Parts: sequence; C-alpha cells; structure tokens
Amino acid sequence: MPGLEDLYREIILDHYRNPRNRGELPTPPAHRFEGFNPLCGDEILVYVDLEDGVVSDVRIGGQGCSISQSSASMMSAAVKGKTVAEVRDLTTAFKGMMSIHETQLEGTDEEGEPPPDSGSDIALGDLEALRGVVKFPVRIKCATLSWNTLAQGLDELAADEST
Amino acid sequence: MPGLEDLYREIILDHYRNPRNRGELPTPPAHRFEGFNPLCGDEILVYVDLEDGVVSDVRIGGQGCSISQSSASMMSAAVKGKTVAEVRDLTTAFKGMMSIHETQLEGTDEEGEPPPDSGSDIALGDLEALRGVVKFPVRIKCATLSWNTLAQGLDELAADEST
Amino acid sequence: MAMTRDRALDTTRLRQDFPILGREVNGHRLVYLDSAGSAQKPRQVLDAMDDFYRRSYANVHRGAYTLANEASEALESAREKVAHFIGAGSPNEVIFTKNATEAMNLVVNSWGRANLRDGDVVVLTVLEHHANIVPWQILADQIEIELRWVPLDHQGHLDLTALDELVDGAKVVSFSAMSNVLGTLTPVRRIADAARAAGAMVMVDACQFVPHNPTDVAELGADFIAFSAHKMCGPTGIGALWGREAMLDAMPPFLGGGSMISDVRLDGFTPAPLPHKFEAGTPPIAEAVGFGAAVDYLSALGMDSVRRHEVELTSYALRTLTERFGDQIAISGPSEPAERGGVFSLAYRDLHPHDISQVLDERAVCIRAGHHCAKPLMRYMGVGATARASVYVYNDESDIDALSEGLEAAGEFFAF
Amino acid sequence: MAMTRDRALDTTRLRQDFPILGREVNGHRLVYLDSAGSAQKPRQVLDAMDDFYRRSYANVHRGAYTLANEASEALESAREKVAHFIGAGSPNEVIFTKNATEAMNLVVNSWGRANLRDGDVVVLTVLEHHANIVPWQILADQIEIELRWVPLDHQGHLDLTALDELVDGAKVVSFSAMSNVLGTLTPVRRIADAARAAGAMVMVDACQFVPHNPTDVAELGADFIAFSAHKMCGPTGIGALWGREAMLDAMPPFLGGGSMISDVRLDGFTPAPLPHKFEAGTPPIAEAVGFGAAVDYLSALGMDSVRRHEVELTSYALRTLTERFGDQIAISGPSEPAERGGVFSLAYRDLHPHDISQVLDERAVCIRAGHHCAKPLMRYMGVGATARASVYVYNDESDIDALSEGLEAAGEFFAF
Ligand SMILES: Cc1ncc(COP(=O)(O)O)c(C=O)c1O
Ligand SMILES: Cc1ncc(COP(=O)(O)O)c(C=O)c1O
Repeated sequence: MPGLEDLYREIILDHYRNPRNRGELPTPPAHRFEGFNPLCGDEILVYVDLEDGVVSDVRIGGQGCSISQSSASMMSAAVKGKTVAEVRDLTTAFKGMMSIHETQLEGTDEEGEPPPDSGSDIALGDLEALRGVVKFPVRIKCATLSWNTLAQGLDELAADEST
Repeated sequence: MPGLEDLYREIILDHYRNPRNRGELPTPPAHRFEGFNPLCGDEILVYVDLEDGVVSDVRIGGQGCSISQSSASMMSAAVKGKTVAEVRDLTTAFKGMMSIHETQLEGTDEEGEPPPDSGSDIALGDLEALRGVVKFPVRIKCATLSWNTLAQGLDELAADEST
Repeated sequence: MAMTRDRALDTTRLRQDFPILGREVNGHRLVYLDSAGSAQKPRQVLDAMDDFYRRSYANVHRGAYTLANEASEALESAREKVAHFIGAGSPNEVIFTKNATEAMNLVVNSWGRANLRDGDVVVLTVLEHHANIVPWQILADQIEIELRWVPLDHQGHLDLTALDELVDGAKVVSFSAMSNVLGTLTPVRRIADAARAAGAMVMVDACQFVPHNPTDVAELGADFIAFSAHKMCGPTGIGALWGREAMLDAMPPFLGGGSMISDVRLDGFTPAPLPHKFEAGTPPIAEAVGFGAAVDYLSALGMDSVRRHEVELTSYALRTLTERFGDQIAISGPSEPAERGGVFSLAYRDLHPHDISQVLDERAVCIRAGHHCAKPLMRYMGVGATARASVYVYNDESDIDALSEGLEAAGEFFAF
Repeated sequence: MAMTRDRALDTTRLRQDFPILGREVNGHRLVYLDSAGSAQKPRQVLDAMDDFYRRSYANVHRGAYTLANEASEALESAREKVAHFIGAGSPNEVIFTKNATEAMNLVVNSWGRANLRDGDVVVLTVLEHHANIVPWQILADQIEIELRWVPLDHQGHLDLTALDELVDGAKVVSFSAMSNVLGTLTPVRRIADAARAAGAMVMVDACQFVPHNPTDVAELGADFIAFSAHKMCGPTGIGALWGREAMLDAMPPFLGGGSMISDVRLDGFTPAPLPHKFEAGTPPIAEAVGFGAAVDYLSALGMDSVRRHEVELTSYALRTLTERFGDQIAISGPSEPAERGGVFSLAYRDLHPHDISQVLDERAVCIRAGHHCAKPLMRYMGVGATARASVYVYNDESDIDALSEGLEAAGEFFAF
C-alpha cells in the first residue's frame, strides 16, 4: 500500500505552498485556456503569451487540490521559454509517466524507476516528483489537468491558424 | 406440495374433453365479448343472447388451456337461464373462491373446505371442482379469464345502455 | 465513547451485521462515512439475494413452473414490502427502476411529454442533484419549458419567501426532500401544498430522505417520489418510483419491451396495467429481493430510531468538530440537528477536499470529495468541491472522532 | 447417457458449479430447461458479487478513498472483460444498461430521435422479441416512421428473397441474431451488409446470440448490439449496449443525471465522454462485477465449446423427440442443428402449452409456456402460445430424456 509520502513529495508541497507563475495575462495578446475536472470540480486557467512559436510567458489561475495546483505550477516553470513543439514533447513525456502501469499498480517496489515504456529521453526534472501519483489512480486526473488544458488549447490554436 | 390431481379434477378434464356450448351466436342479436390472458396468449370469446335481462343462450369460442377452457365450459352451463344480476352474484362467488388465501397457499390440508371468507351462500356446483386452482397461482388467471370477460362485457353493456 | 442503554440504536451489535466493516484499510479499521454516496449492506440483505439465486431463481411473470412462480412471488412480495415501507396505498404504485435517476427520467419523459408544452414553467431548487436537473434540461431541448430556481438562505435552507410567486403558473415543482450536500431537510408538505394549490405536479427526490426518515407518501403530499435501494442498505441496480395510481395510470409508457404490454401487433401495442406498464424487460429480480430484505432490516431497527440515532450523531458531530476546530472549520447547512440529516460538507482551513480525503484515507476514514453531483449548488456556494462526511445506522461517535483526528492530521500535514 | 471423453463440455463436473441444480422440486432433481428465459448462475458469479459487497463496496467514480477506488476499478475491469468477450475495439463502446431492453430503447430514443424524420423506414422482422418492436412503436407515436417486416420461410428462417427491396430506402434495419422462439440463427452479416449498403443503421438484438456463440462485433457488421447478463450466467439488473464509438459519440444523451455529465449549469449541461454519457446515476456496480465473472466463466469453458455442446444437444433433442413421438410432435424452427440454437418450441398432440408445462413441473422439468414476448410471431405461426424448452451449458442428454418422458406422461394424462 503506497503511503502519503509517495504522493505528496516535498517538492510538490513546495509548489503548492509557493505556486510559480500564479496570476493572469492580458488577453489578447495572451491566450487563455480553460480546463476542468468533472469528477471533483477543479478548474484551471492557463494563460500563455506566444512569440514566434515560443512560450514567452505563462500564468496559472483557477482552483484545485495540491496535486493539480503543484502540477500546474511545475508545468508553468517547465514550459516557459520552450517552443510549442518542445512543449508538446514534454506533455507527451509527462503523460507517459502518468499513464497507469499494471506492475506499478500491483504495488511492487519500483517507485524510483521510470516505467519501461516511458521511453522518451526528455528530462522531466522536478516533474519526476509527480511520478508517485500513478499509485493513486483517482489523482492522475488532477496531475494531468493543467497539461491537458494547455495541450488542447495549443491544438485548437493550431487548428484555428491552419484554417 | 399440491399434486396434479388437485388441479385437474375429473370433472375439469371432462369439460375440457367435451366442452359445453362451444360455438358462436349470430351478432346481433347476440353480444360478443373478447378477453385474453397477456401472460400466455389465451383468447376467449363469449357470445350471449339476452332476453329481458336473462341469459337465454351462450356460446364459447377461442383457445386456451384445459383450465381456461373447462372453466369457460362450466361457466356457460352455469349462467344459461340466469338473470344478469344472478350472473353477477355467481361471478363474485366464483372469483371469491379463486382469490388466494394464505392458509391454503401454505399447503394445509383443507382442500375440501370453502375458504372462511368466501362467505356467500351461492351454490357453485360443478364449479367447486376448480377450487384446487388456487394452489397453482399462475393458473388462477386461466380459470377466471372467461368470467372476467363476461363480467366486463356485461358492465360495458350496462354502461352503454345507461348513456 | 461508552455505550449507554438509552441510545436509539445499538451500533456495536448492529455493526456485526455489516461484513465490510470488519475490513481494515492501511492497517486501520474501516470508518465508513460516505453513506450519502451509497450505504453498506448487512449480511441479511446479501444472504437474501444469494439464497434466492441458489434456490429459487428464474425469470418472472412468464413461466408456470415452480421456480418461476417462486421468483415472481419473491419480486411481488418485495414490491409489497417497499410499498408498505413508504405507506403507499397499493403495490401498483411502486415501479421498480434501475436507480432513482431512472425513476425521475421516467416521470420527466412520460408525464412531461404528455403534459408539458412550449412556455410551461418547471420549478426546481438550486440544491438539486443532477438527477433532478439534467432530465429537465434534456426535455427542454425538445419542449421549450422554462426552469425557475428556488434560492437558498444563508444557512442552506430553501428560501421560500417568494414561494407563491415561484409556483404561480408552474406546471411542475420538483425538489429534493433532503440535500445530499448540505443535509438540509426541506419542508416537503408546505411546498407540495403550495404547488398543488397552484395546479402544479409535484415530484420529490427522496433519495436522501427515505433511507433516513419514517416515510409516509400520503403525508408528504407529492405526486411522485424517487429513491434508490443502494442508499438504504439494499443492492445496486434497483430504485423505485412511487406515484399516485391515477397519475401513473394516465401516463404513457416510457421504455418499451417485454412485460410492459398486454398485446403487441404489427401495427401497435396495448400497454399492461400497473405496475408492469413501466417495467420493460427482465426486472432486477434478485435486486428486488435484496431491496425487500433491506426494507425488512430497516423496519426491524425502526425508522424512528434510525432518525433519532442520526440526530444524536449529528449533534455530536456538529458540537465536537466546532469545539475542536473553532473557526478553522465551516460545516455547511442548518446548524439545528432537527432541521437536517447527517451529511456534513466541510471546509477545513484552506485545504482542498481531495487532499483532506487523501489524508483521511490513509487512516481508513472514507469521505467523499467532489461536487456530489450538484454543480449548480457548488457554484452557488462559490466552491468547486466540498469534503463530505455522512453517517448511517452503523456509525457511532467513534467514527466522528476518527474523522476529527484525521482532519487534525491533515491540517498538520499541509501546515505552512 | 454415458459420458464420453470427446464431449464439448464436461456437464457432469460443470453442474457442480450451479448450486440451484442441486435442488429438488416435487421430489425430483431439477431439470432446468428455460435458459432462453434466463440462465442459472454458477457460484463463481455469486461469490464474486458477494465478495465484492463484503470487501470493496462503495459508489464509483466519485470518491478518492480506497474502497471507492476499488469499486471503480471493479466496474471498469468488468467493462473491459465484456468488451473483450465480444471483440469490441474499446471498453468505451460498452454501455452498461439495466437489461437488453433498455439498451435497445436507448438506441431507439437517442439515435432515433436524432436521425429519424417523418416518413423514414425502419425494417424489422416478424420473429422479433417485443423489446425490438415496442420501442419503435412508441417512437412512431412521435415521429411518423414506417415499419417494414421481413417475413419467414416455412422452416422459420428469415425469408430474404426480397431483402434488397426491403432495405431499399430504409434508415434502420433492426433484427435478432437468434430467435428466442424458433431457435433460428439469422444471417447477421449478410443482412448487415445489405442494410449498410442501403445506408441504413443496423441494430442487432443479440440476447440469444452472445450467451451461446463466439461473438466478434467486427464480424457481425452491425452498428449496435444489445444483450443481457442474466441470460449468460450473470446477474439480473444489468445488460449491455455495444455501439461503434463514432456513432455513440455523435448521439445525444438518453437518461440525464449524475455521472453522465462533464458540467451542469443552471442553463444547461455538457455531457461526459463515453461510456459515461449513457450511464446516468449509480450504475449496477455489483451486477457489473457479476457480469465480468460470468464472462470469465464462459470464457474458461470456451465459447466454441459452448456452441459445440449446444449443437450436440440440439441434434440429440431433435432426433430423440422425433423418434419417440413421430408426427405427434412438431418442433418449430430449422431442422438443421447448424442453423439454430438450442431453443425448442414444441407442439405436442393437441395439448395446450400450459398443461404440458404443468405436468412437466410435477416432475421438476422447467419449461416455458406462453408467447415468449413475441406475440406478432405467435400470430404469424397461428398459435396463442408454445411450450418452449431451451438448453445451456449445464444441460445434457438426461435433461432431454426427462423432457421426453414428461411429454409422454402429459400425453397419457390428457389422453382421450
Ligand atoms: C431475443 C430477445 N430479445 C430481447 C430480450 C429481452 O431481454 P431483457 O428482458 O433481458 O431485457 C430477450 C429475453 O427476454 C430475448 O430473448
Ligand atoms: C439527492 C439525490 N438525488 C439523486 C441521487 C441519484 O441516485 P442514483 O444515483 O441512485 O440514481 C442521489 C444519489 O446519488 C442523491 O443524493
């Protein structure tokens, strides 16, 4: 049985207590993406400034639990300065880590190791701290909320631009 | 556990093998009433000639199991020559006998006795043979089909005449 | 807490009936505080269903053989028990559905389509569960009905100051007898009387009421009430709609299929009489047996005692939590135990409900974190979610104490 | 009958799994021949449900605590099992309903209302169960659809000589994969291909097919199939709708309430993604666990073996009954076992089905007497009712022999 410390790593609590990039950005020029978790009612707002395909600034609004808030905070730190393509890769890598792996659910002892098929060589840095979430399946949606919101927003933007 | 002989008394089988008053009557002057048992698909037709409030003739058509057919046959014999009021009383008495009495369902040994609250002093004659049906609850609808058809038909007739 | 002789229920003995309460989670005894979500089942209910499957199972209403007959009698006797439990005039007034949600959808579709026209007004309240909101919104896609909403006062009671205006001209007034978020008991009779005086049909979502209070449909004054077995010690897969016989009789069928017909021809069908008209297909037979057993179980406890027990526990919870946490805790809903049931939506410090629930789960304390299928109410309250603890017959003061200690621990864990 | 080694199923061993088969009725061992009405349940299924209630029960999808999580996983893993059992592309294509009847009503209401207009044609067959007739007739009260009927040939096969004309211009072709009266297996793929070529949606009532045959939805070629757990060793209170994901996705919700939403506001709601969009309210949770266990049980037997077993038994039944009773018996449906399932509607001398069933019951032989929820077919056959015996995995030759002897006895009893 995984314990609370597997879920609430120190770095997560730190991002929860001291959220990075909290706030809003004026829209336009910024884009505002909204996401919510229908299971618990959490809502997240992601504001991004894009300049030449690069995330030049980002802000996080909304409300949520420690996991969704800290994940959003870490995401904001991780994507700032990255190109949209890089953000996409990072999202894929992060969601790969978040997908449920049977063996881990069975409660074996491999907490530290990356799951065999996460496969990507993208460095997740602080985000690795969220790995413990996969042992608490209902919380996975909390951890991925901000990422899904950003990814969907960027997709819609791309779709808009291509039409 | 009641046995087959409780249900299929000799007199019932006799009416089944040699149904009385089988056939049709020309309508008008006869009335034709139709009834069916949605559970098994049995259909019954009851033709009656009424003269001065008396059932001067009756015929039975349709198809059904031994219980519904013999009950209809016995009914036809019992109602012929009776006034509509007498037919109503007889129907009440018969349906009283057919209503489920807990004690009898429990399988006590009182087959022969009339249930305490049948209460009426109307002689059921041959119809008494159908008493065993109450021990087979699904067959009660078979036994009462023709009676309900006739009673409902007479009610509708009365309603028509009073308007 | 020491047991005293004059308690409404002997929870210590009663807990023995619930096998799951013997389970440990994370090394702690299970403290189940989510009965408003769904109640646990006593072995009397589980055994009744199991025995039925092992001895008398067959499909119902169609066969003439012994098993089929036993199964039909089991189903109909369960219907009689449920009817009796709520004071229904006849078992024909009790329709078995898959859950309370289907029961309400049945009314909205069958009664609604037959009786509502463009421009008609349906009155709901802001504390409704989605089950009493979304069916009306779906109907509103096809018939342009107007939804009016009864607001709340600051304690989470329905604010009925404008009741007469709200129901004026309404065709339907549909509301919950007890909120699954705030615990508020609503004045059912008063609203029903006002609605009926205004000529409106009255439906009551009794999901949180029937399991916890003596129920007499004649007293409630509604036309329809809906509830689910799984919240009253019964199985999943079955709920009930009670309706006035004359109204049910006049309504068109909802789902079509076997059992609900008297005749089917290529060119049309004739519906069966009540209650079968509204029960298309193979009914939840074993579930009905379990429902009947649940009703027997609760009746043996006595619904007066059940209610008294919950008032006692509610008083204890409100008192001890407030004493311990002062203004660090806010408990939604009426402060007077007599005006509410044992459902406590908590706001504790600035902790998120999910995080509270996670820390509690570590100690085997089960509470619900979320919107409780009442998003309009959440928005009205200005929150996204609440942490909700709720009690039932098997809970006692020690469970409230475990909740209390868990909250303390959560506070420490997230302190900053 | 002596057991031989090369039988498809070891019924002697397998019967031990079914507690009810150990029961005696009227002093005789139970001979259960009404599996087309509903199948009996092995202890593996009963234990799975009971254990679930005793260990892991909670409401699903909403709580973050351990029990709620276990219950949600149990429900979703059951969905995966059922999806796998029928070769569905994704568990999202499997909607849990209360029974097959609700599944078909769901399609008729949701897909039907969204896609059908006055004058549209819906093709059915005369051998349909009421569950695939009455929902369309109810819809026809609101949208003026025209119902066309595929007739039968003299052996009870669908008469498809005019198939192309029948489906021409049709919007829907909806039919049973196997008749619950005649036993006829219909050429699902052929009809589905013709229908789809004509641009029609295809729904298959697979109630009698899935329990008895290896099923691969891709092979069947339909858009929707419906079936019930209780006919395949599972519990009452649950059925399933399978649909192509893209079609389900495009359909409006049917019942409204909790779980089927992403968001609810006072002015409207946003439906949840599949499969939850079509599962309003508390689902049949324990029933899903039982459904999953039933599918496990049947998979362990092997659906190829189940089918082979039934073909063997069907051959035996057709042969021995005809040998014994000659032209005193008429068995409806195809004479070739490969073209039918193990459902035998019998006409025996001029005995009424009720009377046959009554005499058989005296000997603990359970068969169904009635119209089998197929009144249009009864009229087509020119009868009011039939006596129907049907077999499943736990039946063997001795059960057919018992039926045979019971018929003999009934013949003697009513001889005149
Ligand atoms: C062919 C067929 N279709 C539909 C049904 C209806 O199934 P259910 O009553 O489980 O909804 C049945 C069984 O009664 C059936 O045999
Ligand atoms: C007030 C209220 N209404 C309706 C429901 C829906 O009940 P069910 O999910 O059993 O249909 C619930 C429970 O979830 C409830 O608490």
